[in-house]
Amino acid sequence: MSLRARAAALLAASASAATLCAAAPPGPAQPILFSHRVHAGDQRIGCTSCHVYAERGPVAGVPSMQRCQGCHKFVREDPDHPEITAQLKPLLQILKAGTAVEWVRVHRVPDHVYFTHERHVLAGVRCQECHGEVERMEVVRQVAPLTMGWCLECHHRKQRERPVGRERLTECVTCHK
Amino acid sequence: MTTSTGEAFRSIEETVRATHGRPGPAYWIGLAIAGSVAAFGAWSYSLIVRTGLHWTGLERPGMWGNLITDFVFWVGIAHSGTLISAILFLFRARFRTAVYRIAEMMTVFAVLTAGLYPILHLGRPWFAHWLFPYPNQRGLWPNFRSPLIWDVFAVSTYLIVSTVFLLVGVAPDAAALRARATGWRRRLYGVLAFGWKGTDEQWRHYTRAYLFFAAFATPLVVSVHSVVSWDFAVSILPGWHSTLFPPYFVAGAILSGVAMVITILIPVRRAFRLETLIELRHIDMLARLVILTGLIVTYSYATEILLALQGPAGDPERSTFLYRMTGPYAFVFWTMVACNCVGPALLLWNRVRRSTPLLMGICIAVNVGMWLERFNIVVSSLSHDRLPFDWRIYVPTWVEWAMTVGAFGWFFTLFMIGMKILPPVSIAELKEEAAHASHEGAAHAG
Amino acid sequence: MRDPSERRVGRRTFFRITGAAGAAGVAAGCSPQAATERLVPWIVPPEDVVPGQPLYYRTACRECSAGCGVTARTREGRATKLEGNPEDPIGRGALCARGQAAIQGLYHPERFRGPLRRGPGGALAPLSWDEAEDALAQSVAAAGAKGPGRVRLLTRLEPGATGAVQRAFMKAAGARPRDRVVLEPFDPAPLRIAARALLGADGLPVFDLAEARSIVAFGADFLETWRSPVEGARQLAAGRGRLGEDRTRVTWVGPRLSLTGVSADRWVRCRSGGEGAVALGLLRVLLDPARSVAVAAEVAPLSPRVARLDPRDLADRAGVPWEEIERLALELGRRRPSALLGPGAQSQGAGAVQLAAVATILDVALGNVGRTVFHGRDQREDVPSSADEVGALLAAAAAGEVDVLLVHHADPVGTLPASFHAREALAKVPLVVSFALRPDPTTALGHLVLPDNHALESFDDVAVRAGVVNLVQPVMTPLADTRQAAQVLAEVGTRLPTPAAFPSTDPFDLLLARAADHARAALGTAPADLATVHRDALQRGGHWSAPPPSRPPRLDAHAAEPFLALPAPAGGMPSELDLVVFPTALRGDGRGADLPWLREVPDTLSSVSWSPWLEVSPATAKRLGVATGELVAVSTPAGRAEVPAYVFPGIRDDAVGLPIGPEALALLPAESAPTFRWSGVRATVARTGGRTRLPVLEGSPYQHGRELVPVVSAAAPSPHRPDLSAKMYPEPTHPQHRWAMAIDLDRCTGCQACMVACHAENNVPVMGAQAATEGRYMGWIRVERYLGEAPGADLDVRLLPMLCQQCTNAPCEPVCPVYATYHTPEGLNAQIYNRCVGTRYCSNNCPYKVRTFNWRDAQFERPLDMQLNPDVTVRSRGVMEKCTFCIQRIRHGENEARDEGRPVRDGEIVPACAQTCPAQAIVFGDAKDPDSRVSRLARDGRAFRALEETNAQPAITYLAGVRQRGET
Amino acid sequence: MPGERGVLGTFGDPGAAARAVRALRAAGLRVDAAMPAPFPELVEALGKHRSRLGLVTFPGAVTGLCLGVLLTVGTSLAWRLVTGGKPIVSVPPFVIVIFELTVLVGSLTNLVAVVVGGARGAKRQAAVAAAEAVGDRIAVFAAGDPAAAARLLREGGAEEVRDVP
Repeated sequence: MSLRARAAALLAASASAATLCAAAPPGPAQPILFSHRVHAGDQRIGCTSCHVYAERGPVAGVPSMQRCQGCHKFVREDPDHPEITAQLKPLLQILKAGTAVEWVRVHRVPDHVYFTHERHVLAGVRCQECHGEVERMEVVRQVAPLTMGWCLECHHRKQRERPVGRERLTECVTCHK
Repeated sequence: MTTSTGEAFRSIEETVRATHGRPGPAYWIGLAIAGSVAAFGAWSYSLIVRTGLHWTGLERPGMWGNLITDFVFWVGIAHSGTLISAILFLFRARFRTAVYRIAEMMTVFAVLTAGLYPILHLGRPWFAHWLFPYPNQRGLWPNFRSPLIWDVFAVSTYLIVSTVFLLVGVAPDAAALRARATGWRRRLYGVLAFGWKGTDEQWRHYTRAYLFFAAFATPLVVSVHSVVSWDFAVSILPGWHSTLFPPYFVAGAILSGVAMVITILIPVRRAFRLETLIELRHIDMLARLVILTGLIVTYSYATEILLALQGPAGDPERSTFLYRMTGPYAFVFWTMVACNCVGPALLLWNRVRRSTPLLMGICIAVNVGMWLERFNIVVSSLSHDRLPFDWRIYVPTWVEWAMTVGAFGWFFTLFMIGMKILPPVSIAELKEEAAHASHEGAAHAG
Repeated sequence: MRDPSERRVGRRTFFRITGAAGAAGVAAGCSPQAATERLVPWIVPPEDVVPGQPLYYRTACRECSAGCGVTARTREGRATKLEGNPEDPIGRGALCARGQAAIQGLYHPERFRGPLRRGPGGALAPLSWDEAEDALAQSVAAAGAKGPGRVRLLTRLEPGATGAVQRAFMKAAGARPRDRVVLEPFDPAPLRIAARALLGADGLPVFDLAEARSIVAFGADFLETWRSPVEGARQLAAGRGRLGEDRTRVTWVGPRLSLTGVSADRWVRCRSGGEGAVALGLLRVLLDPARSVAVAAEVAPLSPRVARLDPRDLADRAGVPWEEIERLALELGRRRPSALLGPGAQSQGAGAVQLAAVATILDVALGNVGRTVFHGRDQREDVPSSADEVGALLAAAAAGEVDVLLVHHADPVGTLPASFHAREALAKVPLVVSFALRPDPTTALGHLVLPDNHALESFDDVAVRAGVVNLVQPVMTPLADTRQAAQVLAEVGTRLPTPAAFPSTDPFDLLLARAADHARAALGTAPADLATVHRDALQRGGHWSAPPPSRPPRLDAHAAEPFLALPAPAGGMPSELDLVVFPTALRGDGRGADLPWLREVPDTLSSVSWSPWLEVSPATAKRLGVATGELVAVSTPAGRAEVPAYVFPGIRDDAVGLPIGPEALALLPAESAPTFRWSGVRATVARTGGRTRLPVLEGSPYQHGRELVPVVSAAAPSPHRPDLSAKMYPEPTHPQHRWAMAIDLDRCTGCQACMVACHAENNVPVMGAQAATEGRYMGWIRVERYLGEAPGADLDVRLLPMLCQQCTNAPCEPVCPVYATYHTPEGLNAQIYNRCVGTRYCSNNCPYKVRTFNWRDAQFERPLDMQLNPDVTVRSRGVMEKCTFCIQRIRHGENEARDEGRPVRDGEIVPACAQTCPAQAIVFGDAKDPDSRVSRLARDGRAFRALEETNAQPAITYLAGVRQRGET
Repeated sequence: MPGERGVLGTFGDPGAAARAVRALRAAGLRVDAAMPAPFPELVEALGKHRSRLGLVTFPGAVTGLCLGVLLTVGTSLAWRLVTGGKPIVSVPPFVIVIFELTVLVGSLTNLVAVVVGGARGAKRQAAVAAAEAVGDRIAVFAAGDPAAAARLLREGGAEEVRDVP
């Protein structure tokens, strides 16, 4: 058996260790009820139409209150479903007050990791590959461990698929500057 | 006659058991001193942990100083133990029997001391485990090309193997002591005896296994200090980059180790009433080892310097050695020469060798000299490297001195405790010798 | 860069929100500060900002009067880095060390947070801007009523909108024009006087050194502080680029070898104050009929007068052998055009005006005027006042004739010789108003502190010279409740009894109002659409046009006569030494010398940081019995100071050198001369017996026969290089790029701009004076300076900028046990801080010793931490760090190229050091591309590599300096 | 063999014990002994074959060697990081690590082997093991014809002879 294969075996071992290290916790409670299932799932609103910077910069960006306002100027109530109208109230109050919703952070990489959405989105990585089936989640939770081994597993694979021109994928300085 | 053999056995056991008797005030005072010195060292290290290595006198270009010197020194000390016990065992050197147990104890405790220092000198010691290979979520392993990783493997292997070697040797003795021990000692010896009954089959496996251990340990001893020497030799720093280092370091290690054994044996045999078992002729044989290794070390010094001085005027290598001999560290260099070259040579005179105080003095001097040798190698080369603009003199701070002294405190604490638990000589082998002796007596009588 | 008029509103509102959002760490992820766990969205997103993407604004540097253009990089609304404006005709994209450090003035922890008034208790207490402006208006009105001269203004040179506002305000306050005094202590006033007297020309001459084949600098450090150093360095580099006979030859004339002198081909070691005699000697030789050197006809009438000068006397006054002067003169006669520069601070003594005059005559005689020296091109907006005028102001203040003194970015107490007694004078003024950004000795005496906006928060314009107006615009909203001084004056001015007529009190409109003139000057005609023109100008950075043709002025021979007298012999006791006070590239004239980077970065020549030092020649040191670091007492009639000695062979035995600073100011006299006197002072020097740990970076300043920094000459055109053909392993391959650098030592002037730029770009911490004495300087690039082969050998200064060499066979890599450093496929020697455990073996094994270790946690005192570059990790204690070739910039360039689907262009990616190098000595590029500049330079005959014999295969190629000693 | 009937004699002197052992074996009795130290003459008299510990220890060492190769070469290839222009699989440095691992694993198997072997020995020679001859006495156990054994032991100079169990 080739050294390469043995190496792959070792890698698999460490990768499995990685998955063990990271059990996905349930999503944190957010200040107001916001359902990705409704927005991204039922309404089929594209991710980048709210997370506008995902294709342009390192951070995907939290939608501005102006953007919420954009739709909820009209979507204010649901006569048939009073409970939905009730759910909308807190948001409408905040929008009226002109303040901002203080969302609780879900995904986080350490400060010594330089992660940029831009490169991943432009490379054609689907949001779900890292964030999970967000459009099915009422409350967003972290599904991927976001550990180095987890990142590398994909980077190594992509590099093995087409090594030429992808040297940077497994360079330390790509993520640690 | 038969009884005489039995008595001989009994007297041996008695002498050994006596060393484990209730400790006197002297012992407690000694232990207290050693312990507090170690504690002070630990406290001064806590300063570094709290706010960083700025407590040291280190600065570019000299990134290593006292702490690495301590590491190399204690690894060196650790050498004699396994040397005396394994190599001399393979060479069937009789005088080994009386002294090797203490030497082995010294080895284990010295490695325990040495192993600390590379970790203590790290910028981020809390990540020291990254130097060990274990499957991790990062998918990143150590760099096996680094001499420091070789150190990790060499030193930890050495620690494990010499500990095993020590305990295996202790097993039959533990069984013997257990017979008349009580309380915790009985339980402890029960464990250390590994269910030893002394049946012939056990002995057959045991003797065989002991041979293998010796066979493993011997190349290991040589490899460990060679590896330590490679920490320096594989670098490209003038004064470090030298093919001579491995043999030179091994010889130096044995020199310092044996000197340390003597330094310890002389007071110990007196304090623990072991004169009957550890005789002066044993120590004399060790002193001869000091002469031998001292000569090798002297030869190495000479070769190194003479080769370096062959270089052209602007040669950094040459410059470094001139700096060692004439620069601000000259006193270190010349003290080292006095202690490691002249000292052992004096032992060529029987009168010097036989006089306990002189021998003791020279051995202590050799230990000082060997510490200075490592300091000289580590520091003077660094502070005088290739770009003169960066030259800088390193002076250890009190924190570093405290940690250096603390190492001795730590070592002697362990050693004094060990002396009260483990048999300081190999009972079984002494019995064998005793039987042998009485036989010869019988043969003459008959 | 976007439309400024709309951005004004846009940006202000937007920053108010970002303030919250930024703090909440929306843009974290790579931010060095720990982000909170809450994400606060923008209410209204700024349309021109993408978090994590830089946004650039053009503005101008106000650290000195050169007025270089600046491109400011901002992230999430805070400026993080200043770089030169490549379109700006002055700096051409380069900035000096002080320009790079300007951003620390913006984030200086001690900056005033708002207006302050000194209460009865003597403590400064905050008050509102309205109160402050009312208070000021009332007292100015009251004082103005008493008649002229009761209200005075002491300002730095303000050749722009601010200056105009000041003048209008003073007029409204009933003050005379001369009540506005411009304090520029290091302005080469003698040159103005000479130009006016001899040529009838106003202002300072403007030089084009690139054209000159010879340059003689009489104590004028044109590569450090004199006039426009960035421009000077670039022009010299251009002139040096010409090979053979046309290559510019530089001669430094002075008692002390300055950094500029280091770049010179020849040093005429004249005694302090002897520069004038040297200049006269040159004239004497050139006008000597026997020599038959062709000189301009207009100087012919002077020859009989000059012929009367006795060479022996001249040589005696100069303190150099006559032959040396002769040789230099003949060279000047042969190598034309040339440029004679001076005086500079180091030669600005009693004879400074004569020196300036003779230099001017020489320029005329050699036909330099109109070719390398241009008169009438200086800016006409504002003129520095003479020392007399400053003295007069202080005298009036001391006499109690001044009721209100407005101090605008001038620090008379801190930057004038103590013997001017500015402190006492200001103490007599009932109301001292200071517009300073942060406390200085003058604000300590201020009654009303109205903190100005930093230049990076202001709208203004700087007329640099005819045809060059650089525009200053805010790159971020003010950090604190500060207000631009021009606005304050305008607002106060409109509240005066006879209100000043201002188009508006908003700085932007004030600027817009001037835009018409600028545009007309630039375009020649009145612009049709002013708003557009002005916006374009703001985006570009200024209004630039070719200088108006000015016919060369004629020399007035009669006026020249009085300047041709033999200088007086040196006075004073023989036991006394000449005190040479000199500015440095880092300290400048002392203003802004308190910025952390400028104090942390070691001086190139002495390698001293954080401390003043007294340059003492080895012989003098021996005579006084002092060594480097020992305290020496220097006393002059004016005062006494204790300074640590620094033994330096680059100074005459009869002189000592002292960098400008409080110690120097304490020693300087204030004689009533038209110009400030910085040199020509005699001092007695004695050892005190005390000693300090002087923070010196250098170990040994000698090469010890190691040929570390070779030089080439016509005789030996290439340095010796070892044969490295033998290979043990196949070289690592670099599939795409192999980033490399070339450093031309013939261009490098040791100005230290690269060092400061690196601090700014890479979050290199400032560790402070204590760490400096321990040799724990954290800089990623340093300039190693060697004085010669060995102690006692002849002085031969060579500079070697030393940074990580990014070796192919990097010795640091294999010794790291945890892969914290390794070789990337692009040829970089990567350092992964978060992997480093701190064994420090890499540094031990690095032959170049370019790795620095974090001995303790670095402190970035608020708000200095706002300057940190979010793309670069802030390193914690216990880890090793080093130059990365600005990996973040490389990646940025690579990604941009990839997004545009094209290969990376040569010169597109530029590390901070190369970007700011005024002499463009540093070239960065891809060694895999045989046509890239860096590859071509690597093939140059002067190419060599540092410590090449170690076979580390560095990525940095040095080009040996060219020596023309002896050749003429 | 546990529960085996036989006679146990104790000696103070190895030489005497050795002679007795020879006599017993000459009489065709199976003999075990226990002693405080491996007296050569006695071991020789027992004339039992040499321990085959090596059969365990050697494979152990080889395992260590393979482990070393796998660890060094495998991990280097798993993520190819170039350091100092050296090849990914740089043999000389790896040899050092491999050697250390060989010694380590070898010694540990050796330890296990001797402990296990010893325990099994004590079990198989339960009769003589019971005598705890670890101090100053040598125990000799002879299985089979008790009467003859006891006689031979007494003649051999046994200080004490008793039947077991």
